[in-house]
Amino acid sequence: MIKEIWSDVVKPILAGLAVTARRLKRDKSTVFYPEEQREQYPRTRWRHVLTRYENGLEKCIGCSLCAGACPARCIYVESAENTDEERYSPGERYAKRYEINMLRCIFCGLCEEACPTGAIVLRKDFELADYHRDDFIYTREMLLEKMPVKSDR
Amino acid sequence: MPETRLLLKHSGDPEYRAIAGYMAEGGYVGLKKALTMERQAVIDEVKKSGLRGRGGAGFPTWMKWNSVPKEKTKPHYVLCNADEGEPGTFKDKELMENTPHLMIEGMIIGGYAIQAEVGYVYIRAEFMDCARAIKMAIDEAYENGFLGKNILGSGWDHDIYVHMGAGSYECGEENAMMRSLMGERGMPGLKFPHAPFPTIEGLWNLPTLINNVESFACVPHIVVNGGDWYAMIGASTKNSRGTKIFSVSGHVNKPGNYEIEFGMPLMELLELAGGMKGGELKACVPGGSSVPMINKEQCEKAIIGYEELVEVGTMVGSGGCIFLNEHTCIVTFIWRTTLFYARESCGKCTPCREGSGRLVAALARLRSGDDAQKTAALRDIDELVTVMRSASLCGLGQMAVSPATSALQDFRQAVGAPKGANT
Amino acid sequence: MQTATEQELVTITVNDQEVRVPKGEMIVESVKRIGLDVPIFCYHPRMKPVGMCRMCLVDVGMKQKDGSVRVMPKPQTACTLPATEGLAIYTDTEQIRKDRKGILEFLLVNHPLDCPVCDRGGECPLQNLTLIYGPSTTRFVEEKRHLLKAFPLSKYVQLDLERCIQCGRCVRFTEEISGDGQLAFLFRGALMQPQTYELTDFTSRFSGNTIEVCPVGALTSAEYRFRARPWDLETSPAICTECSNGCSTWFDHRVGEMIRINGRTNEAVNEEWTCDKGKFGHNYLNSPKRLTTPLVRDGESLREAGWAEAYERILAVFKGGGGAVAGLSGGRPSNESLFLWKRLFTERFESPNLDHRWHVHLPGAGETVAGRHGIREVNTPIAAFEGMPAIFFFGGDPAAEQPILYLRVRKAWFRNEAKVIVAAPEPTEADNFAYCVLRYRPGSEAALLGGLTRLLLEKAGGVAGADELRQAVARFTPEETEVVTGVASGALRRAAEAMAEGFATAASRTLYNLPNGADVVTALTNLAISAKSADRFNLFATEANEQGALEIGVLPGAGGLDTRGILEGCRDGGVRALWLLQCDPFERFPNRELARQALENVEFLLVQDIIETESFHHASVVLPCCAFSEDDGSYTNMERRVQRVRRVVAPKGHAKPSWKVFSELELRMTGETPPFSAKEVMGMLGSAAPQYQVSAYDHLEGEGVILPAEGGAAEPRLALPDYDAMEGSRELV
Amino acid sequence: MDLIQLTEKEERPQAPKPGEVELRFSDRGVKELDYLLTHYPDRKSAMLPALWIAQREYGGNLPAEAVAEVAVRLGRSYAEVEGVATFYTMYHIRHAVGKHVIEVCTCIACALCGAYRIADYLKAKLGVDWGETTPDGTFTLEEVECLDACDRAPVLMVADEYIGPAAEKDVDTLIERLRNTEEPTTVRLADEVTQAQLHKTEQASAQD
Repeated sequence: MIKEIWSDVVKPILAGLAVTARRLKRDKSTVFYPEEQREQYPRTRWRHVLTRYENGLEKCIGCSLCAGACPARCIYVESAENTDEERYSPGERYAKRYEINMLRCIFCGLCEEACPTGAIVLRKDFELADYHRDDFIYTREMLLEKMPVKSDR
Repeated sequence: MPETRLLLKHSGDPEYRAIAGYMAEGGYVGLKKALTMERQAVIDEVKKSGLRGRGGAGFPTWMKWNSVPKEKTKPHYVLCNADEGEPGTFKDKELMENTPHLMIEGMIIGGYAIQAEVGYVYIRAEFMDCARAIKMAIDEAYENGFLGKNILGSGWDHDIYVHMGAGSYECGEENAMMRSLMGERGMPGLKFPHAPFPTIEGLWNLPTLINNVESFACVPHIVVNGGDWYAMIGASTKNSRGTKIFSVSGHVNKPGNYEIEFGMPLMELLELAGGMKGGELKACVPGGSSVPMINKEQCEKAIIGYEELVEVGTMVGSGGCIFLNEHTCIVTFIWRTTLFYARESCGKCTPCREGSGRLVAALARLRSGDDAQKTAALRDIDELVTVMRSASLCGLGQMAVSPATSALQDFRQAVGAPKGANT
Repeated sequence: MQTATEQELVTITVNDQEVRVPKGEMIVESVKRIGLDVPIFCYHPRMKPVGMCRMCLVDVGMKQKDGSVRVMPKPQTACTLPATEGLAIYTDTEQIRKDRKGILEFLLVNHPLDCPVCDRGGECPLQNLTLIYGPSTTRFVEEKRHLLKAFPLSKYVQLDLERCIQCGRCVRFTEEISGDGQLAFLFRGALMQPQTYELTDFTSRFSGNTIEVCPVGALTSAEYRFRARPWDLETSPAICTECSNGCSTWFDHRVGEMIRINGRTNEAVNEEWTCDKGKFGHNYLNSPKRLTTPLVRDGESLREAGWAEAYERILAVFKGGGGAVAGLSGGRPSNESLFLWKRLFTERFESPNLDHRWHVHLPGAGETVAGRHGIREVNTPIAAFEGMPAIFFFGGDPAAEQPILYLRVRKAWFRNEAKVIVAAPEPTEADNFAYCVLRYRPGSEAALLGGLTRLLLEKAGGVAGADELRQAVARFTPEETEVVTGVASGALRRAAEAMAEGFATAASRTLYNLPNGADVVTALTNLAISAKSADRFNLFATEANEQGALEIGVLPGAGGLDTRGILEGCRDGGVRALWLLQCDPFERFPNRELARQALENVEFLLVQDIIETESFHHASVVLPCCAFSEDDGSYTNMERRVQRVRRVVAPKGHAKPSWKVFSELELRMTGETPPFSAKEVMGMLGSAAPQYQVSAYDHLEGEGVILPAEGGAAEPRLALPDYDAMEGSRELV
Repeated sequence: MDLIQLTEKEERPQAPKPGEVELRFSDRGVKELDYLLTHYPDRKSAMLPALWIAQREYGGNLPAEAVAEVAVRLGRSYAEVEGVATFYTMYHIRHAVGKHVIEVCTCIACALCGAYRIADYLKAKLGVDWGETTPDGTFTLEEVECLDACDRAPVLMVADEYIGPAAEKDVDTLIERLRNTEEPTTVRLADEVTQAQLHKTEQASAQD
C-alpha cells in the first residue's frame, strides 16, 4: 500500500518538482513590460508606416492597391496630382489622404504585399491602444515616416 | 540562253516613246484588234496565254479579269499598280519611261475587257520621269482617239488619269493603294475572306481591276499574236509562261533589266548581268527583298519559274534579283532589309508595327552583341518571326520576316559569328 | 435596334461544336453564342471592324464535302470574318495561344507599365488580357518609346500617347459615330498616334465616349483623373437628367459622392453613348452650394429651420389659397413629384395656376399640336429613326438640343443612307452628312415651311382639306422663297424631292421661343401632314421630364394663369404666393426684368431646389430636394419612354424627396394616409393619368416602357398659320 | 436650370472655324484642283493631289495652315487631312525643309554599293545630319528608302531628278549646281507632280 503511494503519488510529484527545480536555474522568460521590451521576431507585423525615399519624397503613389488588397476594407486612399511646385512623390500621383482604420485592421500584411513601390510596410510598433475610437483612424500624417535628417528638400 | 526581248525590245529607242514611233512598230494594233473582239474573247485570249501577275504574287491574270461582274450595273475601274517600291526592282520604271504606250495600250484593252470607264495609273511620286512619259502617252492617246469618247468608233468611252503617290512603300499593296487613291492613309483594308476581292468591291466599293505595269504591258502582245503564241514562250516550265523582266542589281558587273524567258537557270541570268563583281557568289535574293534568300548551292539549282523557284525555297516575286558576293555580311544585309520594312510599315496591325521594329533591334544585337546576346537574339528572332508571319494583316508584315528567316536557315553558322560590317 | 427581318441562318462549328448563326455575322460575335470569348482590342460591336490589333485570331477551316475540315494555313481575325456555311472555327489551338501571347508581347513592348498610377488600371482590357493570355516577363531590352504624356486634349480628355496601342477605336468613333472626325492617326509605323489637328482643343460634343472605348489608359478623363480606382467605386444604374434624351448611365460613387458617369447600354435610347454634358455635367451633385436643410426667412436673412416649421409657414400661406397662389416648375422633377405637386395644387390648394413651360409662346389647350391638328406631338421612338429613309431636322442644332437623337440619325445616314434634311439658321453639326442643308435667315421659318409645303402639296396631292392651305402657300414659289428666306430654290426642290416619299420630323419645343413660334409649329405640322407623315411628326421636349410634365398635365387649369400670367400676377399683386419647384425664373424666363419684378414683389416665395440659384435670395422659405441619384422615381423622356431612377446615394443633409414633401403636406391638410413610397405614387399616377398604367415599377426594368397612345388615331387636320416671314428677314436680302 | 457651363473660357488652342481659314491657293491652283476633282467620283479622293498643290502653293512645305486649307477645300476634317499628310514621306509636314531636299537612298542595293559612304560624305560636306537643314536654309538631307534605281546604286534624288551611281565628285557638282539654283526644287517637284496628273487640255486651261 505504502509502496503504491510512493510509486503512484509521491514519486511523480517529486519528479515534477524536480523539473520545476531544474527550471529555477534558468533565466525567467517574462519581462518587466513596459519598462523592459522584448526583441521582436524579424517578420513581426504591427503598425503600418508609409516610407520615404532617401531624398525625402514619399514612396506612396496613391494607387489604392493596398485598399483593394485589404480583406478588412480598412484602408482609404484619395490621391491627387503632383505639381512641380508641390511635389510629394516622384511620379505624377501621390496620396492626398491615406487612412487606416486600426480597429478593423487584422495585420495580415496583404497591403504590404500589394504595394508596387514598397511604400506601406508593417513595422514592429505594437502599442496601439487608445481611448477613443476616432483615434484609431490613422491618417497619412501619422503614418508617414519622419523626414530623413539629410534631405534635398 | 540569251535574253528574249519582248517588252523591252524597243526600250533603247527614243522614237518608240512617242506615239508615232510606237505605232510604226505595230503599236495600238492590239487595241484595234481587241475592239473588234467580244470582251469575253479578249479574256479567253489572256487565259490561253497563261499570263500570271508580274507584281509579286503570280496570280493568273485572266482570273482577275474574269471575276469582274459581266452584267454591268455600276461603274467599273481599272487601276494600274505603278507604285514600284520593292527594293531591288526597277523594271516598271524602265517600262514606263521607255515603252509608256505599251502599258497604256494594255490598260485600255483591260478596260475594254471588263467594261471600265475610268482607269487610274498610280505612280509613286519619286518616278517623275515615268509620270511625265505616261502623261505624254496618255495625251497622245487622247489625240489619236485611243482614249476619250467613242474609242475608234466602238461606242465605248474610256479615260485614264495619272494619280501620284507621295512616298509610301505600303501603297504598292493593292488594298492600300486603293485606300491611298481614295484619299486615305495608305493602309491595307480587309481582304478575302474578310471582304470581297477588289474585282467585286474595289475603289469606292465598285469592281476594280488591279494589275501591275508589266502585266498590262504583256497584254498587247498577247492580243496581237494570240494567247497560244505567248504560251509557247517559257513552255519548258510547269506553269510559267512568257517572259519576265528581272532587275539585276547588287554585286554584279552589269546591273540592269534583263528580260528572259521562263525556264532559264538563275546562274545564266547572272552571266547575262556580267557575272559577279568583287568576289564569289554568296547568296541571292531573286525576286525583290521580300522573297526568301537562297545560298549558292540553291542558286546553282534554281530554274526561273513560279513553281520552279518555290522548289528551291524562294519566289519569283517582282523580279528584283540581288546578288551578294562573298564579302557581304549577311546579318548586316538582313538588318538593312528589315530596317526598310520597319520604316515602311504602315502601322495598322500590331505584329508588323511593333514586331518589325523589334526585329531590327534584335538583328542589331545579333550584329554587334557578344555571344550570350547573340544566342538570346537568335532565340528572340525565332519567336518573333513566327508571330509576325502568322498574325500580320498584309503581305508587308508577313514578308518582312522572310529575309531574316531564310538567311538564318541558310547561314546560321555564319550568322552566329558574323564578320564585321563591310557596307 | 435592327428591324426584325428574316435572316438567313448558317451552321458553323466552333471548337467542333455546331452553332446556327445569322449569315454574315462576325465570328467574334458568333462564338459568344456558345459562351466562348475571343480576346479583342480594336473590335467594337458598334463600329466597322478593321482587324488592326490581331488579338482575335482564330484558326479557320472549311468543311469539305467529305466531312473533313481543311484548315487555312494562317489564322484569321475573328472580328472581320463573316460567318458562312460550313466554317469551322478553332479558338484555342497551340498556335493561337502562341500568337496571342506574341501579340500581347508586342503591345507591351512600348506600353509603359505604370498601371498603379493609370486611371484605367483595374478595368483595363490590356491588363486583363495580359493576365489571361500574356507573357509574364519581357524579353526585350530596348528602351520604350517616349511620346506625349498626360496631355490635356480638352478640358475633359487627357491623352497619354505612350500608353496608346493604336487600336483606332477613338479615331473610328469620331469618324463613324460622332462624325466630327476630330481625332485621326498621325504618322505611320511605330510612330502612329491618334491626335487632334495640331493638338488643338478636342471640342467634340461626344468626346467623353472616346475615353470609354479606349482599351487602355491612353485617353482618360481629366475630371476623374486620380480621383479613385475602379475597386474603390460602387456603381449603380441611373438615368441622365441633363436633357430630354434620358440616356442610361452608370453612376459611380464613393462614400456618397458622385465620382463619374459612364454610358450604360440601352439599345432603345443611347445604345451605349453619352454626350459630354451628360458625362461631365454632373458636378453640381457635389457642389458646396447644394441645399441641405430647410431655410426660413427671418427679416433680412434666411436661417436654418426644421421641416415642421417650414411646413407650418407654407401651409399658412398656401392652404386654401385658391387663385392667389401659384406654382412654377422646371422640367427636372420626377413623374412622381410632379404628379403629387399637381394634386397638391389643384385639389388641396384649389389653385389652377400651375405651369412648367418657359417659352415665349405658351399655347393654350386649343393651340397645341394636338389641339389644332389632332395628332400627337411625339410619335417616333429614338430607335425608329434608324430605319427612316428621310429625316427633317428643323430649327436648331440637333447635336446640341438632342445629342443622342443626333447620333441615331447620323447612324441612320451612315448605315442605312437615310437622307437627312437640315433646316437651321446657323451652321449645325448635322450639315456635314446632310443630304441637303437649308440655311434660312432667322425670322423666315414660316416662309421656308410654306415654300416646302407648296412643293410637297404639288407632289403628294390628295390630302384632305388642302385647298385652303394650297392657296395660303401659293405665293411661296421656290424662287419667291429664295428671296424671302435666302435658301436657294434648287436646294429647296432637292429637299422637297427627298421628303416627298414621307419623312420623319425632328424639331424641338424651343421653336416656341421664336417670336412667331406658334405659327411656325403649325406650319411645320402642316408640312408633315402634306407629305402624309403626320405619324412621324415629332416636336420634342428638351428637358429631362418636360414630356412627363406635359403628360401629367402640369399646366394651367380652367381659368388658371400660365407662366407669364403667374409672373405678372406676382408683380401686380394678383398672386400672393409663388412656389418654384426646381426652376429659376431668372435663368429660364425670356424676360428677365419681369422675373425680377415678380420675385421681388411676391409676398411669399417658396424655393424648392437642389442648389442655390438666383431666386434663392428672394425666398421666404427654402426647401432642399434630392437629385435624381438620391431619390426613387421615374422620368418620361422625349420619346415618352418612362425609365426608373433609384436612390443610389443618400440625400445631402436633411434633404427629402420632393414627392415625400408633398405627401407630408397633404397629410397635414387632410389626415389621409399618405403614400409611403415612390412606387405607390406611381400606382396613383396610373389611375389619374391612364397612360401611366403601363409604367408600374415592375415593368420598368431594362429599357423602360413607352407610354401608349391615348385614344384612337384621329384624322390629322390642317390649319392655317401666318406664313409671312418676320419683319426684317426680307430686308436682309 | 442649366447647371453646366460648357462654354467656359478655354485656354486650349482652338482649331479655326471652316469659315475663318485663310484660303491662299492661287487661281491656277484652284483651277487645277477643280480639274483634279473631276477625275474622281468623290471629293475625298483628290486628297493627295490637293496636298501636292498645297505643297507647291505654300513654298515646298505643308504648314498647319496648308492642311487646314486643303481640309476646307475638300470638306474633310482637319485631323483627317493631317493624318493623311503625315502618312506619306514626301509631304513636308511637321518638319520644314530647306530649298533643296537631297534624298539619299540607303536601302539594300544602294547600301551594298556604298550609299552610307556617300551619305557620310554629304553629311560632312553640308555639316548636317539626317533630317536636318543647313543653317542658311538651302539644303535638307534626308534618308529615303528604296528609290528603285538599284541599277544605278548608290542613288540620290533631288526633286524629280535621280543622280546615280553617285560618287564623291558627282555630289560636289550637284551641290554646286543646286547652290546656283534660285527656284526651290521642292516647289518644282510639287509642281511637276501636279502637272503629271493633269491632261494636256486641263493643263492649258489652268494656266490661262
